[in-house]
Amino acid sequence: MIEFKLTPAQKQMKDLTHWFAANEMRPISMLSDKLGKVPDEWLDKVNKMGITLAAGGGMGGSGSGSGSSGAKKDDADVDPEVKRQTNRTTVIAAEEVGWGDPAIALTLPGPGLGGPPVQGSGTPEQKQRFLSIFTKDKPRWGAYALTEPEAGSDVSNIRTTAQKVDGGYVINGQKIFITNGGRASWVVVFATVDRSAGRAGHRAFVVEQGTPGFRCSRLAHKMGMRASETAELVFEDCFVPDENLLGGEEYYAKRAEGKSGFQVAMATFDNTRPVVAAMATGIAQAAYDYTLDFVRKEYPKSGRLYQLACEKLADMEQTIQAGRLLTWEAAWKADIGQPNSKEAAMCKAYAGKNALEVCETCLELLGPAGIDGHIVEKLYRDVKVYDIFEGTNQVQHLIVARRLYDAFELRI
Amino acid sequence: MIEFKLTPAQKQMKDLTHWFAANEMRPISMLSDKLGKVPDEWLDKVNKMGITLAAGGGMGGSGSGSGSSGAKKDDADVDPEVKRQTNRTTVIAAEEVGWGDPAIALTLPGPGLGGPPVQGSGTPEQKQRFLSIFTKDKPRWGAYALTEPEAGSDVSNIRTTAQKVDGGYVINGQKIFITNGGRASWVVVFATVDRSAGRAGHRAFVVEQGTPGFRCSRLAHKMGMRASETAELVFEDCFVPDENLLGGEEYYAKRAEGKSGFQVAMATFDNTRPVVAAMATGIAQAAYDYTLDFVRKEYPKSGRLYQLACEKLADMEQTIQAGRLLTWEAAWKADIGQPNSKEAAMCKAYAGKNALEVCETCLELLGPAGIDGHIVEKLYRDVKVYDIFEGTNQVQHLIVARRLYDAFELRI
Amino acid sequence: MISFRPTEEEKQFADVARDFAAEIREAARACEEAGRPSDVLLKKAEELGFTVMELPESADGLELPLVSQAQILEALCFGDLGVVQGFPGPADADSLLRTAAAAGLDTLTADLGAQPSAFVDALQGESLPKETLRLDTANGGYRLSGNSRPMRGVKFAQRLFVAVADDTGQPAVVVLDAAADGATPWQVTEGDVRLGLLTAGVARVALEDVAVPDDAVVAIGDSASQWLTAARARVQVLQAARSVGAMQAAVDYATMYTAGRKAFGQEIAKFQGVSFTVADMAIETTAARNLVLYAAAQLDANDNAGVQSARLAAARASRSLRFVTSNGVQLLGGHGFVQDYPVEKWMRDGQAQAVLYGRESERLIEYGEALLGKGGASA
Amino acid sequence: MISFRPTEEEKQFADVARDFAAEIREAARACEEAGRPSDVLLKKAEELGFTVMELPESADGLELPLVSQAQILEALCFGDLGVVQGFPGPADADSLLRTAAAAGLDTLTADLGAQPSAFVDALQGESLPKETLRLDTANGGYRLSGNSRPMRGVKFAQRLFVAVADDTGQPAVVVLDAAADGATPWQVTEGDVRLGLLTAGVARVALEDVAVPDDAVVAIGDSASQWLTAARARVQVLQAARSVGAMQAAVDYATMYTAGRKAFGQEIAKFQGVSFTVADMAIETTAARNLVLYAAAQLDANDNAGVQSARLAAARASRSLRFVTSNGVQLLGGHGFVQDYPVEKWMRDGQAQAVLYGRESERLIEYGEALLGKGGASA
Repeated sequence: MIEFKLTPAQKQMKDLTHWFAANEMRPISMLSDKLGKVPDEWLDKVNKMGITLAAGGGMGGSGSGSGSSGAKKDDADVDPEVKRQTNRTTVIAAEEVGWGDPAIALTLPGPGLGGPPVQGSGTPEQKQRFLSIFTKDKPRWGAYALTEPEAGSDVSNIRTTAQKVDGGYVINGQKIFITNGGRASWVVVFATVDRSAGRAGHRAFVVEQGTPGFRCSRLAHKMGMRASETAELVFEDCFVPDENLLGGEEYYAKRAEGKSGFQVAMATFDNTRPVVAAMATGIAQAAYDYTLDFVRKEYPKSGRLYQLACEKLADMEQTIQAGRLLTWEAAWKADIGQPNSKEAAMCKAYAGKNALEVCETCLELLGPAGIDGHIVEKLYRDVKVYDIFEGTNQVQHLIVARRLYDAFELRI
Repeated sequence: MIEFKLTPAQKQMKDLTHWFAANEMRPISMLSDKLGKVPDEWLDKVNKMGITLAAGGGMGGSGSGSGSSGAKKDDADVDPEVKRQTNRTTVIAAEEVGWGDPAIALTLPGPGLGGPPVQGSGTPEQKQRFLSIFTKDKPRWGAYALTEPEAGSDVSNIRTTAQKVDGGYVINGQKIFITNGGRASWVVVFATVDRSAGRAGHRAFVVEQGTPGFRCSRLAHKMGMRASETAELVFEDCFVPDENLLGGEEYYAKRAEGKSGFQVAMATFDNTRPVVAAMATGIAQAAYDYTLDFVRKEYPKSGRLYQLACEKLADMEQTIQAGRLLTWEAAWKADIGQPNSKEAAMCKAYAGKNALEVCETCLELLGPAGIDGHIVEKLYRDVKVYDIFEGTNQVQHLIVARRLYDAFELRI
Repeated sequence: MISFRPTEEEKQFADVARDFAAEIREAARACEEAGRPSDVLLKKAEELGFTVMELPESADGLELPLVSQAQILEALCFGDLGVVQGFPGPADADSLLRTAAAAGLDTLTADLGAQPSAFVDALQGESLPKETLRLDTANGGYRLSGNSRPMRGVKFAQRLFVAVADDTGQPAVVVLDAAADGATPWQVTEGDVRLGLLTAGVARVALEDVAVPDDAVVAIGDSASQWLTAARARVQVLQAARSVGAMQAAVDYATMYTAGRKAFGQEIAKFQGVSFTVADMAIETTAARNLVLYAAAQLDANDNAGVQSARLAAARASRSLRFVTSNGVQLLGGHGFVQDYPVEKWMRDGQAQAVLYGRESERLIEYGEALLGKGGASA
Repeated sequence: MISFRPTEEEKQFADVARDFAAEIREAARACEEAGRPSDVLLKKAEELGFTVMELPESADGLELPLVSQAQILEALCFGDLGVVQGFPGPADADSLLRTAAAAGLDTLTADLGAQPSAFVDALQGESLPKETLRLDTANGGYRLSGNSRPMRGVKFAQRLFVAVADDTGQPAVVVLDAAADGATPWQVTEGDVRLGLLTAGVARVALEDVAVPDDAVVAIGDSASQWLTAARARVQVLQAARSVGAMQAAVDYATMYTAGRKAFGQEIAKFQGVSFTVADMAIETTAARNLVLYAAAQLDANDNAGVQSARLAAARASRSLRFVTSNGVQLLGGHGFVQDYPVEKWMRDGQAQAVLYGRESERLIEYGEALLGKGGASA
């Protein structure tokens, strides 16, 4: 039955996350943006509270940080729609942390985007070794390194090489735009063992901090998301042992005709796009809430400005709600085990673009005062990247169009 | 010096055309839409008045209907900007007839779109033979037949064939969307003598009404522009004598490395796109003027509706004015002899799309009443095709982008 | 639970609707020329129950939830929006009947069934001076006079539900019936409608100082106001659902056309200028559909927020419908503009729908006024 | 005659501006970090006369026509909008000085030159409650108090032109000067500005019951109102021209970048999703430029319609600037978001410009009110 009520567990997760966002994240939001980092003592504190970043942006409580794509097989006799709510729960939580502060959200300790590939493709030994480090003694991070200077959204064109040598691989190459790439305990790195083999040549490795030949060459200065660390990573004759090849050699041998490293990367995107969309929706909602409050307090109760506000607020509310529902639909499809790449691309394309427009409209409603010390301008600077990373708006459009033309057996 | 004042001659042309539009076209506008044709007696009357359709949509007085592209070489010692105002004058007049009624405008007697190719590429004998028929005794038309059922905006892909035979050519093929194609005394028909030769194989012929094998197979029913005749033409083993090959055999031989028939067609577009844009602007202005008048008479002078109208009217005025200025710029460039394909595509893309939006906004301001017997709904139905014919919006974007990347020597 | 899965019953009903929609589309041009849906279609619509989905059981209706109706109406209008808008029965007035009991008007529906009716709402949004409907209290009786704006179903109606203000400014709902011989106390002005929805019975009502018996004024004051608010929200959702059906038709048609059509040596779908537009149309359609379903679910659950959500759904559907159907024409190029293809009709119908039911800015401002409290003329 | 051809003089001046713009762009990041343009740039701007183009000759200005200034400012801001907004001299107040003589205030400019000033206009559009500037008449003298919204140039100003209402609601223009030692009777609140235009001296003014000598109230009532209207129209045109320069920078940069960058085996310019966006950016930029030039030409010709055209140009430039600079970032993908490339700064500056000078809806409504006559608060 078509309905839009959260389950009690989702409601609780939403409330808890919202509480955390409002009471723990917001107080350091503008400060962290100014510092260009989240204060260490804060990270230590939340880590001790057991707060970690679930896969792709959702916030997990202690023990729930194992990632959305790692849910167990459903019991045969329970409707998967009811049984498996992970993706829906994740986007609900992701929206709330986006609402709190998207830059701080991406800095929450945990495996981050590196979690899903380890969880989904790692051997039992690898899962144990890499995922068990996220403990309360000190904050730790995982990272995910796919993008290269010359590639961008064209993730099929990986140039980082992994040359097979005795006992492991030697990696050479460069990665950019790596969230938490400097501070991460390990990084999932995509490289090719054979460029001529195309996607079949792609492999994913877990490279640990301190591995000789692996270093963070610089941190990027950005328009927004300034509290989030965005690293450039360099691999120079970096030896990685066989046991750090994600899934092990057998994984790729077995899957010679199946999932390539590229598909591991793509599967991550199908799961994370709704999460990114949810965070964008959260950002838009944050800007809207702030502006609504401002209008209520500062605007006259009739006249020109009042009416302008009426129309613009309603339009924003509708825009935000549409993005949220598209995101829920994509997450719902994932939960019931249906292909959702069209829906995932739709919600990302829609929410990424429109969240920016919502922030712009909020700035217009705040007027010149909005330039000075209001969180909305920060959200505006933050949100633009949500229309870019994990596939630009253009890439999302291409995916949506491809799925539409599939029905006519036309490959565009 | 940058300025936007009409010359006295332009002002006079504008006023005269506007007078004609308001007092001769408007009274039969809704009627003609309903009839699906312009009344014959009206056409006879205006033809006797000496009113003809100048190339591509401008209205010419008696004797000025010879087309915008046929202006004489400028005197060497006079600034071409001052000397040659034809294109600017044409778009000014075209806007006014578009304002009056775009469907009636396209039905004004005269050579229509067929004029420029005859004027520009015809031999002196051809010009005399085909252009001298537009006299006051009875209304006559020329037409321009390029589009084919399988081609659309892809005008390079002409399938109509012209096979050389003794003394002439035999034409086979079909043309669609031919304005005045049924009533025209002659039609400029584009065909290929050699499909494998691509654009170099294209030729333009003047096919006269009554030529055996040439007939109008049907008239299209359309969303708007209903008073304008849109014909499908069929050529079945239609013999056309050599002397009807536009420019003659020598023209193509001489230009083997120069202008092809395709380029003749394209040159027409560069000249007519600003005219189409100007008509679209005229349509938008007509909808706006009508709505402004309605608002002034019917709306309250304050409150919600009033403010809504204030904002929307201003937005429309700005949109229309922007389209007009883009069009003027394209026409100005043509007048001073500079390449203007970018500007021509810009104004067509902009005015075509935005004129529709203006009409939509006008309908919103008229409210439900607007559905019943107001010219705005007719203008809405008429204007959509202005974003389609003479190259869709998509084609215009491609042209603009190509010109932009020319600077980087990149062919897209 | 968040779910986008229809019930089995909804699926079955929608399947029937989809099959019927194919017939509807087939006949749409002919119906438009005739100015009303064909008798065959009308009969079948009635037989299949599509004309009484909103009516309460007390009026022999199916009393379906809005969520179900939204899906079924979308499936039907995938065939042709204009034809479906001309289906017989109480055009939009069905939502008044549906909400009558909740408004304390239990007796109203008893004698009704699916009689052709229209909902002449002179109170929604601000009226222009020429929209002059008013209810006068004179000599102890009511008199109704003035002209309405053009409304759907008026042409076919044997009964009118007129929402109108009385001379003290109080809202009232008046029910007027045709006489047994079919003569109506109101005049119908068909006017000159060419834009779209030509089969929807759009016309104006003119009333010349018509005496109204007291019991024909079925609600007045706050109760009328609440009743109208409840009914309008349902109308907005149901109309927006119809719009979504027309959008989906345009998306699918444009996708199919551009997948098959070639230019410059390849399917035009391969040009991003085309395929991105198709993607935008699909996104817009999905976004509008979700907002409709969301509002429908809220109203079905008697959640008061549904009234506000319905405004947003209506505003969005109006905008999306114009965007999607206009691009449907655009992607067919010149073929889009001629009546050999259906897309030009959908664009006209879509614009007519926006004119009659859209008024996007007005819905948004209503929403904002309810959100911010007090303010302009009507909240 | 309709012509888009610059005069020879304009071409030469614009060429100089374009050369200077290259230096400006080079230094823009460093200037932003420093929070003001470098002394080298400031000095050169002054030497080249770019800071006094709007000033009347009576104030040692160049008194250039708006059409000329628009071209030159566009060329300068092609370098960097933020830096140019931080150029010394009377920020926006230059237009007040330019129109002073026409407003009958001939003596005002005599002692001025290019002194750093700011135009604190508390009367444009509706004020929010916290924007509290007011002029009190008490005990036969004027007193000025309250807080302004953030305005350009306030941080560097040694003189303020304050447009403010007195306690009877009359508009007035008050001129306040710093003392010889540089102490100002007003406080400057820099606030926490991170968005953009960080070199433009944006700050608020706070005045605590400052006594104002009678002769400092240079205009009051209708004359003030007319003067302000004339000056604001010029400010709108000149600011919109600056915006066009920033747009052109973004268009050119994005075109260059996408022509060189490859993905999926070809230049990304070959994807219509990219090239159509570049085309839209170019069209938008050209459209905005033409509206600016049109308004400028009208105002230069003392055509009263210029006041209305300036509003349209300002509204459009604000919208276009955000569209174009945001797409500039978009087309660079992830690189657009990082400070290694200039486009992210242009987007921030563009949004800040829209915040300070845009308020698109407000300009449009002002236009509409002037068009329709009477209506809301201010026409």
